Amino acid sequence: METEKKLMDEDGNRLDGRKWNQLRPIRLEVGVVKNADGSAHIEWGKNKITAAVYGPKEVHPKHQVLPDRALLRSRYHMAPFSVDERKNPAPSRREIEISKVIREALEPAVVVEDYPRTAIEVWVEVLQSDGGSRVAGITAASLALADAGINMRDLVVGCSCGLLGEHVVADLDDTEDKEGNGDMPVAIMPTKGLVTLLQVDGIYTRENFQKAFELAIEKGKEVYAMQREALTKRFFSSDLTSGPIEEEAA
Amino acid sequence: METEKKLMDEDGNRLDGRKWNQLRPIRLEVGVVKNADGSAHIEWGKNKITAAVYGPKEVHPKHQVLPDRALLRSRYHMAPFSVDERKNPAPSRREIEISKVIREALEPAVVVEDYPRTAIEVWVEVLQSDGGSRVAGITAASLALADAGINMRDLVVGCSCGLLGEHVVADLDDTEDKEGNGDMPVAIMPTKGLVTLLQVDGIYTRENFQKAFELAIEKGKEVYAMQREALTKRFFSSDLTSGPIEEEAA
Amino acid sequence: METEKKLMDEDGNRLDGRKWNQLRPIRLEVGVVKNADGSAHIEWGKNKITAAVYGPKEVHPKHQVLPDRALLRSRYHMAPFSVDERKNPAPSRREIEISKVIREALEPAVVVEDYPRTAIEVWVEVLQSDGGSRVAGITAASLALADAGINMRDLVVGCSCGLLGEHVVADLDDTEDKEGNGDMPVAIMPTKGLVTLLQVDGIYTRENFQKAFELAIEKGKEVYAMQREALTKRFFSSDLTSGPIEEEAA
Amino acid sequence: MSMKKNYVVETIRKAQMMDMLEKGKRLDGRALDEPRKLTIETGIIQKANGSARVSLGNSQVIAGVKIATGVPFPDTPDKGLLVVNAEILPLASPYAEPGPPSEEAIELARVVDRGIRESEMVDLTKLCLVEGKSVVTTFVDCNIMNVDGNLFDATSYAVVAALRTSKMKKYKVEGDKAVSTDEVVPVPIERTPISVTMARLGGAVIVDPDAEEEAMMDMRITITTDDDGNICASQKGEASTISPELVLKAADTSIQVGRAIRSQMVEATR
Amino acid sequence: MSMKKNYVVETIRKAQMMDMLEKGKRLDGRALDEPRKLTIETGIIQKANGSARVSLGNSQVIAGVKIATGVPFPDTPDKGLLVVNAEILPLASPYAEPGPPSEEAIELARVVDRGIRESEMVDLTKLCLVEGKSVVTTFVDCNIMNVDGNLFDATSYAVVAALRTSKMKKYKVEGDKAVSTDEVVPVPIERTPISVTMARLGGAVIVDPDAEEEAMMDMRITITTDDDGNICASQKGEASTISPELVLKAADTSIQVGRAIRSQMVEATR
Amino acid sequence: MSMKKNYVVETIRKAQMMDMLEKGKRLDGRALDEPRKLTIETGIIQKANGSARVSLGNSQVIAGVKIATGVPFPDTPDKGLLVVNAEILPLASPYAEPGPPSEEAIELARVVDRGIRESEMVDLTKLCLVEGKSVVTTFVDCNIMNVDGNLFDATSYAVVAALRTSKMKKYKVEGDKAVSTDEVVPVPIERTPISVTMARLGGAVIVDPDAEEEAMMDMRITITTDDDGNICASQKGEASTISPELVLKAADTSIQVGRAIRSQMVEATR
Repeated sequence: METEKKLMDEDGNRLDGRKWNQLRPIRLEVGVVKNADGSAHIEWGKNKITAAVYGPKEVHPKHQVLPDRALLRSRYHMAPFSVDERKNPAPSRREIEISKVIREALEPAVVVEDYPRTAIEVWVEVLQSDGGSRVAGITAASLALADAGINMRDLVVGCSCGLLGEHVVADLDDTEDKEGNGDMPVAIMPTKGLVTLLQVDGIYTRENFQKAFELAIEKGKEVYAMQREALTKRFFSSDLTSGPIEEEAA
Repeated sequence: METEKKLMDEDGNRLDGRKWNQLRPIRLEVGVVKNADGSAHIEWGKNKITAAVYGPKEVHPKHQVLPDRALLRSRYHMAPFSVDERKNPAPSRREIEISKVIREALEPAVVVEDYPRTAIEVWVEVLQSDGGSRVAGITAASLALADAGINMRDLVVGCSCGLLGEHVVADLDDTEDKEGNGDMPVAIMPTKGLVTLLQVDGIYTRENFQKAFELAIEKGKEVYAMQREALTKRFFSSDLTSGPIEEEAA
Repeated sequence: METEKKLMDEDGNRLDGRKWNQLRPIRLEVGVVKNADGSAHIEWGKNKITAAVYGPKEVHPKHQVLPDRALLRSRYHMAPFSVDERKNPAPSRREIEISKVIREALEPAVVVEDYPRTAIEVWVEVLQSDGGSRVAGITAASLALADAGINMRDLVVGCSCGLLGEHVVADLDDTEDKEGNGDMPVAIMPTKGLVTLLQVDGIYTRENFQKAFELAIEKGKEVYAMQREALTKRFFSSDLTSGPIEEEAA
Repeated sequence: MSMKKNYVVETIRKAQMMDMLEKGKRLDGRALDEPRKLTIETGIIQKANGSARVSLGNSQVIAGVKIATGVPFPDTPDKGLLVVNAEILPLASPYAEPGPPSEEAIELARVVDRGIRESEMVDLTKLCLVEGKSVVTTFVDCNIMNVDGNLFDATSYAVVAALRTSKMKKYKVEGDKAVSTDEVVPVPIERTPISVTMARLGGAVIVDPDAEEEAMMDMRITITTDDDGNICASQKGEASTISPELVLKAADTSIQVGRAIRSQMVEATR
Repeated sequence: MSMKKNYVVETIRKAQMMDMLEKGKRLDGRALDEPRKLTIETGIIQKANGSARVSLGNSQVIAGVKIATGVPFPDTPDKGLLVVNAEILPLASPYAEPGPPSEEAIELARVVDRGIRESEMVDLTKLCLVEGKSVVTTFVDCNIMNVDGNLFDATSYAVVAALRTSKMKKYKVEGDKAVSTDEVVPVPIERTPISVTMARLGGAVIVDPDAEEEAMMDMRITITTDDDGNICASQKGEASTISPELVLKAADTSIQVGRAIRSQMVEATR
Repeated sequence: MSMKKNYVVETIRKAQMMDMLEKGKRLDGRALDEPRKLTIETGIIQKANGSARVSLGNSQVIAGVKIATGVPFPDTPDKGLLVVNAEILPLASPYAEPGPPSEEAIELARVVDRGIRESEMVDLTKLCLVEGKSVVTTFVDCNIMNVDGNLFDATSYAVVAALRTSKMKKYKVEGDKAVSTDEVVPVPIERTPISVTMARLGGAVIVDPDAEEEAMMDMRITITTDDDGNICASQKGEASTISPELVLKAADTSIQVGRAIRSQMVEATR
């Protein structure tokens, strides 16, 4: 298949040199937004995403109050400069859908019944977008929730796998997402081994579906190790820097 | 007159073969929307319109409550696929105006003072649009109100008459509406003999104005007979079919 | 400088024949909108602006109520026909900003603490736009507030000065605003000698900045004399005409 | 919320009004079929191609016409465009609010538009420059400056006066393109439609209701007629009924009342 | 507010439902993996290029296809456009409201769109007329006419049925332009994707939940498969978890249940 | 609702702040005319033509520049376009909300825009490709990432830093069309405008107020100066008065404070 050849060479190397099951570089930092009750920044491939949490707080408008649990709100938003062509800042249909699935992916891990009649707000801002931005956003958002001291059953962590031709690969970047043959973002609660987000695009044989899905879970657990490390660093570091991750060149 | 010749031949036959005072085929069915408190579907010429009624129900927002009567709401909406060129689904100025005149045409027949502090909602959806869609919508909507068991002083029924050249004709279809010389939608409460909607487009001599207006009332009464029949069928038929009118070809 | 030459000749005469420090003709009339609690109309150069005040009145929505003072609202709006190219009637970003600065320019003169828990609304409609429309609008709006009998610490009056080339001039018209080198709208409370609005566009040496700023204040005081005259006329005239200023040709 | 519904008339005043109406009189001394004083000023906005300020009693409307070139609608490739918009300014009434046009303002603009359009007041075929490609577009925007009832007629008169006095550039066609010349010509006016609005209060039918009368009316009907006494547009309003006889009587009243108003309009806009 | 959250099921009915589910039965007598009765009518809107009315139990959807020419996206210059929209009409449910599409309606439209698009049901390259300049645009608008659960599948079936029976004009290319001919051809259909939605209530997993079941479900998963039993789209829904084992089981169920539905679809749209 | 109005400062803290201000000191130890620590990082968004993250104390702004070609405005056919937008992200403050830009965000963007535009920082005539037909369009979007007062200056610095380090494709003109080449050039920067915002609290005037100080200020004035000490933009804020003397003093302060900030800016963006 022509596409396959371009995106993966005969030795199974991908355009950026990764093997089929290799993650892009990931950097995580917790506690980057001063005003927020909790926050985290993730750089995953070319993704640069900041997530912040406010709450538990009063619910406005009041008719949205839930008597027995917290109302979880979320927004996934892309900065106008985050993509190749400038994006209109008004939320697109895509952003509205992703805001919903992110909320549904995070909520199972939040002990919402501990905070009745309150709102917990999760704001995810994509500063630069690459393949897998929604799972990167979820990964940062669950760190921000933990950083805010919200009671959690588990963290939530995601990874997207997919197809280059008929080959299952881990963690598609932008080019692989657009020119490849399928994308499958998966979010999990890693210690519970349960899935909280699953979306599938592409044409998968039953076998490839299972392979990609199980790979996504496996790689998600790899990212989870980095999440824990970032949290540890946050809570046991005395040298909290003020901004997000520093640039090499800066 | 050139237009006249095209739309009506020397024997007074119209493009679709109708005589000057002849209605297009009309089919009515009551009780077509399962969830609604009342509903009706009308096919009138190429018009295909479903109307549904919800209520009496609580009023939201509360400041719109009327202490002495029901608040009647209405929406006339065209499906994007209902016209030749795809229509943007957001309501146009035309749809907003028609929503208002439909509400004003129906309200005199509804005993709104029997339902203080409630809302009665009338939703009219045009699935396929032809000439006279507002009067067809009113005809279906008043059936839906009756089907919902709302107390009524009378049904409301409409018909549109107009001009082909200087000739007054009944019940314009789409082509006659666009290429003809005037359109006059009229709605009446048929047993009371009172008019609840009147709009006029075109250039009518005083004589033609009266002729068209009186013809619209007369033809409206013809449609009223069909309304009664459809209601009877609804309430005395043991064999209620689930969908709207079946297609011949289906 | 080329621009300068065009906009001002060697004798210091401007395109419309004015000297550098000369105002355009100004006409003011108070009490022009029948329904309003207070109103005024200003014609300043080609500007034609009507301002009306409603209030003190109940605040809707209630959560905006200020317990210790009146809520001042304002809208600066341009009629679609007020400019050379028809303007979309929806408020532009420019109109939203000007609405805000107008409100902030007027509020210091209004004894808002005399009207706790109420709203005072100031509507400014630009019927025809010329240079300096925001200061003209403020000038009319403060008359409308006075006409409404709202307690005031002072009137508010504005004038815009600017640059033609390196020359400081008073009261730029449309052409001078667009083709000149700077515009500086200033509003003052004239008897207090305090500034309530200041915006600056252009490149001013420190010296020219001061010269233009002080000229704006001086010319504002000239306009203030006309404001007082218009108020006097309103309250001591027994022959109140109904419309705004009559046209010569009408 | 409709402005009519918000307008409050005191009980004693209501009784007085109904009493007088029974005797064929109105609170302000007008006869039942007598419109209020109409004032028409034109040319008040120099930046517009045409403009008018119309006062009908205390209702006041300013209409401004802006003319440009544009592309025709696909189904009328040989006709220019005429678009009427209206905004009920918040400065015009304690019940008007800023924001996108209300249902009420949309109905107002559309009813006025139909009266102008259906009467064929402006010959839109003369506004076609290059068939299917370039036509003259005529925007008429109406600012409602003070609300005191019967905005339909006040707005319609403002539009008619503004259009009758509008000037536009003459265009010449070069190949497939329309190019404007320095010559200025009037908009091609063919007829002078006059809108007359009537209201029913109890048993009485009155012409040109003011705000107080509108607050008490149970039915409204607007009928527009042309120079030859033809009826070219109508809109019945309010959640209420009207008898067929009354419709026909209203048509006759509109023709008759319209005649005097048309004379004044033609006189004021020559 | 989501319609699911507003739907109220009485306590006694809930208990009854959960009791029966434990025994592998459902309130309406269906087996756990049994979808409701599916009715497919096509060609119901003559003004559309294709249309279908689909009833899945009491959920009813009308889809209409409108085909025109347009400009391709810069990153896919050789592909036609396919856009799926959905409106949950206020007439369809006491909990639906008029206004811009809700989050729920947007998710619905996008999930259905992905099922169609990712299966490569329509060969979009065949809808390219002049690369980078002119392509065929295919709008599929879905009117939700009655809401009784599982709108994902009902809407998806309506879109598939409408597209499979759509006719479009044949275009020929003249120089750089695409010109329509009088010849009418079908839309280039390559595959027939079938969406199957499952819900979890307590321990049970059921196919095609109705509104009552949806009100009680804690997890929803939609999986779309193609003619060859490939999986081409999926969307897990609700704020809840799903075990990896259940995902794989759901894939198998979707393949199996989808096969019968595909047969009915192909039969009904030949 | 304005963020300033929502910000609550405790009474005891207020008293403390006012006490210290009387002695010419501030709570965080700064002198009255001393801005907070300014950090400038550039090139942080690779997909943008230029970008910067600026921290002014705890206020943080990210600006990204996107350059494309477009059509000039009819009244400036020989100038490129420069558009500055700002969004106060909900993640930046407990008082910010998602949705269309607030009055506050619009004022912020427009004041920053004027400071850049009026100083003639970018030579827009050099961004004209084909007069009247094709120009370079420069969008500068600002994401407010953390709100701690004086967004005017923080945002302005982010825009200046992003523009000063922006790279764009070089275009060549072929006939009537502009074609991009592979060569990359900087945006034509002529000057470096620096915005300095001052606030009045009681009798004191301070430079670069933080959120706590803003919550207590009664007047705000922003003055932008250029490399030659010219004043090129100003905006007075808040519903309050300012004396003429204070305006002139503020101009001097802005020139002087701006000088040091400009040096840092030029250094950080070479």
